[in-house]
Amino acid sequence: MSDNHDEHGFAHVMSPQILLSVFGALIVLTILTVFLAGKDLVPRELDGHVSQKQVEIVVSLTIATIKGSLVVLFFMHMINEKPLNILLFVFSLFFVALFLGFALTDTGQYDSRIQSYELDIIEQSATP
Amino acid sequence: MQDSFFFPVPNSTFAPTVDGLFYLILGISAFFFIAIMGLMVFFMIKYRRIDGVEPESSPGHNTALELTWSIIPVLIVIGIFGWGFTGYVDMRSPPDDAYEINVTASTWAWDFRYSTGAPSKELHIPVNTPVKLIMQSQDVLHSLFVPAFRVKQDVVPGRYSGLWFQAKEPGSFDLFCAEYCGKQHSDMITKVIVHNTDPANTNLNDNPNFETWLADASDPIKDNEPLYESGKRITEILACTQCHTADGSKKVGPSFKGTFGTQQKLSNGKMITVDENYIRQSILDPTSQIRDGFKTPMPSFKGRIKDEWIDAVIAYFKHLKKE
Amino acid sequence: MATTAMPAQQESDSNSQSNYLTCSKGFKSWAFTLDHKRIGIMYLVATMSSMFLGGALALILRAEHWTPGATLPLAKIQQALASLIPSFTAVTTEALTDHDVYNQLFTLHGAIMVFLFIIPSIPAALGNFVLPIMLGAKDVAFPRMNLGSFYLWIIGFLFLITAILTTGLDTGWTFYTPYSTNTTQTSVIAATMGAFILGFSSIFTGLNFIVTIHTMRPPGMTWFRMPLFLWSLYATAIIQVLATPVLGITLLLLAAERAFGLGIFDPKLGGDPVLFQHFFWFYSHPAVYIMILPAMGIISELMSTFSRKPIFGYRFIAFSSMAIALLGFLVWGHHMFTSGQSELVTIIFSALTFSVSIPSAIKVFNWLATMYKGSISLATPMCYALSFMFLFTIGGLTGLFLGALATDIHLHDTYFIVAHFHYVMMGGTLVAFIGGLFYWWPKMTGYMYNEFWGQISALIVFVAFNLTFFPQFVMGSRGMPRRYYNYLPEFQTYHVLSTIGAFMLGFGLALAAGVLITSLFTKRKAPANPWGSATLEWQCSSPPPLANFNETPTVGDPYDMQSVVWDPETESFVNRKPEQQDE
Amino acid sequence: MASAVEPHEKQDCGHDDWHHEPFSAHHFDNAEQQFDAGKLGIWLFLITEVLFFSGLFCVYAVYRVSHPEVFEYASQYLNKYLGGLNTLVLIFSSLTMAWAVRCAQLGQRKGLITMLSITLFCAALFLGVKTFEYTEKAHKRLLWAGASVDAKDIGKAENSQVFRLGDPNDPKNFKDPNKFEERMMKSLVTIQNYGILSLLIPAVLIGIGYQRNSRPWRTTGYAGLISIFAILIGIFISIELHNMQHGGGGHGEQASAEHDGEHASGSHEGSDHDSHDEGKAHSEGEAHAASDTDSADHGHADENAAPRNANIFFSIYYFMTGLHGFHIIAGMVAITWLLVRAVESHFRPDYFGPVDYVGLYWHIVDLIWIFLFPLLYLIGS
Repeated sequence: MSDNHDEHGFAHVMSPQILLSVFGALIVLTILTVFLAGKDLVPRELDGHVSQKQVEIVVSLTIATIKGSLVVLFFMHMINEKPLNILLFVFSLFFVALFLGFALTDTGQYDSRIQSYELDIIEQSATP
Repeated sequence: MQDSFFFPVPNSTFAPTVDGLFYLILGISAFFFIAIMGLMVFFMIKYRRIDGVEPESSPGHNTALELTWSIIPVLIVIGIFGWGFTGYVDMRSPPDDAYEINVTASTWAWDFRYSTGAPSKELHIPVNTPVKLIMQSQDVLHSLFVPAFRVKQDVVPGRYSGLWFQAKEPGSFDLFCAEYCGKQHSDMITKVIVHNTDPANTNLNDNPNFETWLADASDPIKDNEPLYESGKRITEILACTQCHTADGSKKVGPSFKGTFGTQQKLSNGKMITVDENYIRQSILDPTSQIRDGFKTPMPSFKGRIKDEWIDAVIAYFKHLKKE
Repeated sequence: MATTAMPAQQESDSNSQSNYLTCSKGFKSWAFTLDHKRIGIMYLVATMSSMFLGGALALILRAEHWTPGATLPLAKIQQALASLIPSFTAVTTEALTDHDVYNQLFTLHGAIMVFLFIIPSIPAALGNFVLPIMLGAKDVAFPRMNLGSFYLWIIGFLFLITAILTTGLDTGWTFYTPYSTNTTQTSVIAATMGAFILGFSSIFTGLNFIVTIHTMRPPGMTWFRMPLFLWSLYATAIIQVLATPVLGITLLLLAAERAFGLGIFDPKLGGDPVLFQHFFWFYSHPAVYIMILPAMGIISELMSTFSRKPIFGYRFIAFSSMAIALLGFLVWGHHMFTSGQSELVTIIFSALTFSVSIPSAIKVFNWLATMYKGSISLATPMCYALSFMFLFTIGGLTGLFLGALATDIHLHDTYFIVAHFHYVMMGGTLVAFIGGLFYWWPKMTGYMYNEFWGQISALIVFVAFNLTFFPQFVMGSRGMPRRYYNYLPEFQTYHVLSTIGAFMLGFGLALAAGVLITSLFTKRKAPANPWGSATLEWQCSSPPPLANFNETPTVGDPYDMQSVVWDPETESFVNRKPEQQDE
Repeated sequence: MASAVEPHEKQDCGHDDWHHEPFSAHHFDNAEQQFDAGKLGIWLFLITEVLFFSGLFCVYAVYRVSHPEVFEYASQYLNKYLGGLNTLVLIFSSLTMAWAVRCAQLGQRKGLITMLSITLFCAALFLGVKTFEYTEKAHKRLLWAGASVDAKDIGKAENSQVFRLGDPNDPKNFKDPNKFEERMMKSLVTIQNYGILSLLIPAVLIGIGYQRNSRPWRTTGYAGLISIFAILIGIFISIELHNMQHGGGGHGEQASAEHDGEHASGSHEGSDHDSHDEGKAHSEGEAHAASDTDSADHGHADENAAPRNANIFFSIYYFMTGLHGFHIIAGMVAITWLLVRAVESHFRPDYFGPVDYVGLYWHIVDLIWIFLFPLLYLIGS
């Protein structure tokens, strides 16, 4: 990282070692997540409490988040970025969370009404 | 019960809450509005620009004052929210013993169906009884709105929407579609008829009691009368009379009178004879044979009307021809 | 800094006649200009034309409501108009009924006013012209993107016009599914693509403003020396950048839904129409603040300048702009209280909705306090600003009725809503826009308009506006639903009053436009600083030179009215004791 | 959709596309101010991209929560190995893009050109694999909800009427389930043939470049050559991978379904094995009308039948990956533009903004794929 600053002060050069190790980590994580997909990951003591699907979602998305963070931090140079740009990016994720959060809360609440309607439709069509 | 400047006749248990909250907010708003505008006009006059006179200096900010006029509105709106919240929770919590009516909205008509199987184009409900509507839409979004009851709920395709209310007085009130649903959105209006529950009042012409009406609507074909009388009753129950007259005059649709057996031109130019088959098809699939000069399509009654009812209606047509 | 020479410098500038309007000539010099001032003027012409188009549609709508049933032969008028454009008559094969034409009229009135006029009007037209000069910069950060966003506006405009001229649009400006995707026969795809492109135009304007304010401030222009108009434009730009992409994806999904049957919003294919409303309002509620925040910024400038007083509570106003921008994202569900949204979310959104009222109230109180002990001039811009105070206060207070759940259930989708948002959007944004236009007109064109007729236009607009929309509150709460072609006879009195008001309003706005346009022909020269404002744009000549400032401007307190005094010799305000300000 | 490219392009070239001296535009005080402004601008643009895609992630989340059975059922039709391959390709392109930025910062012209070319190659390779995936799904009738496909029929080839690109066979062959592999390959060969033909376009560009002695034309031509070549390689690799998994064809994707007991022989294999009753086959119109009424009761009865509204998954799949693919294409245009400028030696250690900005854009496209991959391919497989 000796060449971190050139004479103009606004270029942050990433060293090849960092780029290659981030790349390596990304490859390993990708292979890991493909390998883990479909495997029964539920620990024995939690058997019956959580479903395999739930564990799978958590594991896959955790790996994806780690991979995403690596890309953002190193490939996108966020580690050397101005605080304002970092703030803006994080801030936008907050709005995404807001959007998803409210939409999910709402659809989760009224989903039972849709399900019951669909069941009725199915019954009606089953008994013509 | 009287209507007021801002409201139509209040006729549900919700109306006092809604109107009360409305007038409370109106009072608060009026107070602030008059205060702000009064000060504004006062400043406009008192501090009007006079040439050569520079303004007096006054502080550029006053944190205590600014905090005060931030916090007082906060407290007020918390109060308003609280009242609105409790009123809303009432509106969305129907009692378990509510009388249930199924509602189907389609472009551009309301269909009400009772547990006895009685269909209706107008909403008939008993007075002083909690009524719960279970609503579904056949096509697009609609919204059932009864101003006198202060209630409104969108009817969303693909699910059930619920709405309940309890009317206080018998009478007839407007029911609107409040969610834009296409061409004739503004014609998707009908009536709520609030019936009394007094068993003594069975006079059909003068708002009969609810049981009488329901019995009538469930089985309009009476054995002891000519079939055309039943047919006439059916046209009233199904609100055909909103668009069709029985005296030969033209409304949205052609009149019942003076058509049966005649030759008529269709909008596609063909000539047909108005016979049993044509009437039947016009009821079940109205858009297939629209008569020339009538643009507005009639909603289909397929699946909503029994065969013997159609027979009765045809008998009514024939009867009108004889008259 | 060479401020001693400033007044003299300006004098010589305005004499030498080299300003941004005269420095180059010809169509190309405008079509390919990168100058933010010229782009602002082009936006101004474009958005004002859209406003008069939308306004004309509104007048037809109001005239139709003169009687309960059919008043005007709308379908015949439509056919007559369509036959004027021969190439398009072939497309409109099916004869439309009066109902159809009415539905198209209110849809197009809404779509044109929202997407083509209100959203770009203040930021893209006035903001583009004023922002860099107020900031003391030579231009916005990305001038090419600025021009690009103008041309995106034009393309979006053409899409919408294509939709109008082919089969029209009758979904309401909200494009609610499943009507827009499955039922209507009109050109939804062209219209949504138009709105999509206009959205990108808006994003780029916002992006440009944020970058400009962050990186182009000259030395001395600290955040808290920025005029409040810039704060409000900054807050607006944040909303534009954060909310508009969601509109973009919503419209893309809608278009795909209609074109291919994606099924996301279609209950027949397993979709959910209420989800569409969430998507739509996630943008369209913050968009309300895209419309009103810049207007509030203009009012802050006008109140201070025409009271010759520093704005009261500068920081409270600046922070309240930011607060409104952020809180605006938390309240979209209040458009959906009766829509089939769940009770829990409805209650949360109602509570959050009230939070937005606080910063708005703070602003009104601060503006009032600014007038206190001022020296209030009733010049035309101030007349509009005072009408804004009146109309916006009504608009804001009636919002309380709609935020409260129990009353909203009754008032939702009635004329009460129509009146409420017209009080905010038109009484607020449009009136402030006209006020701002009268305020910056001398700077833009270099000419003064007729003050008397300007004031008369403000008076007519004010009276006519209340006559138009106040009756709508009453008929709304009495149960008149919106978007109704026919109505029950009991509402006729209110409709007639409203229609009379609307035509007066049309006349008032035409008068205001006439006053401004006449000034271009009477050619009464405007001084550099006719109003005595202390913000930077008044330090350059009227109209400004191409590079905005021939000398680096003095950056001081934007609301220090004592720093400028009336100079009878030049008939302009000039900086007082300039040598002492050079700290 | 065309408008999406344009704004993006404006973002990238709006302020830097100077044909003369690539230093500060007149209204900036210095190069650093210009760089900072561009950097803030591109970050804001990335934010709009994030929010743009957030709408799709929201759609995904909503339907995932309300219809988990649809996602568990339908995601088995996606080939996670092809998806994984594409993920690796994009990650590698991200590495080369980051390296390209490094080269630009250090003023290494040759390194920059090499890295940009590799990035372009990877981008096109990604599109090639996607081409194969789309073709395969279209042949299996794995289409979006409104595509007139009965939910019961997804994954079954016998009714396939789509993607008959260049297939000379008699239409009645479509009724023969055993011809599925063959027909899909024919479509792909057709695409490949057209791909090879389309090499003429860059060849013409290169020709013009040499004739006029214009490096920008030549560079653009070579970039096109790389892209088309990479797309063809992508399709080729996918076919090989597909054949490897299927042991020479004729069998369903056992690899993707083998660890799931319930779906051990998923109904998509039915296309190959099941003696499917021809009488059950729905005509297009009937199928569409029936899809919302009578499919779910079969769902309860038959383990292998699709759950109600299973096509919603493919609606989401096509829209998400399609829009992402569109961003890839936009990125390829931007990289080509960078290549032209890099060949012209526009970039120096004190002027490398455009490379940095396009790089950031490219990484966000990668980032979005990093999330799309597990969401669509892995969860519930």
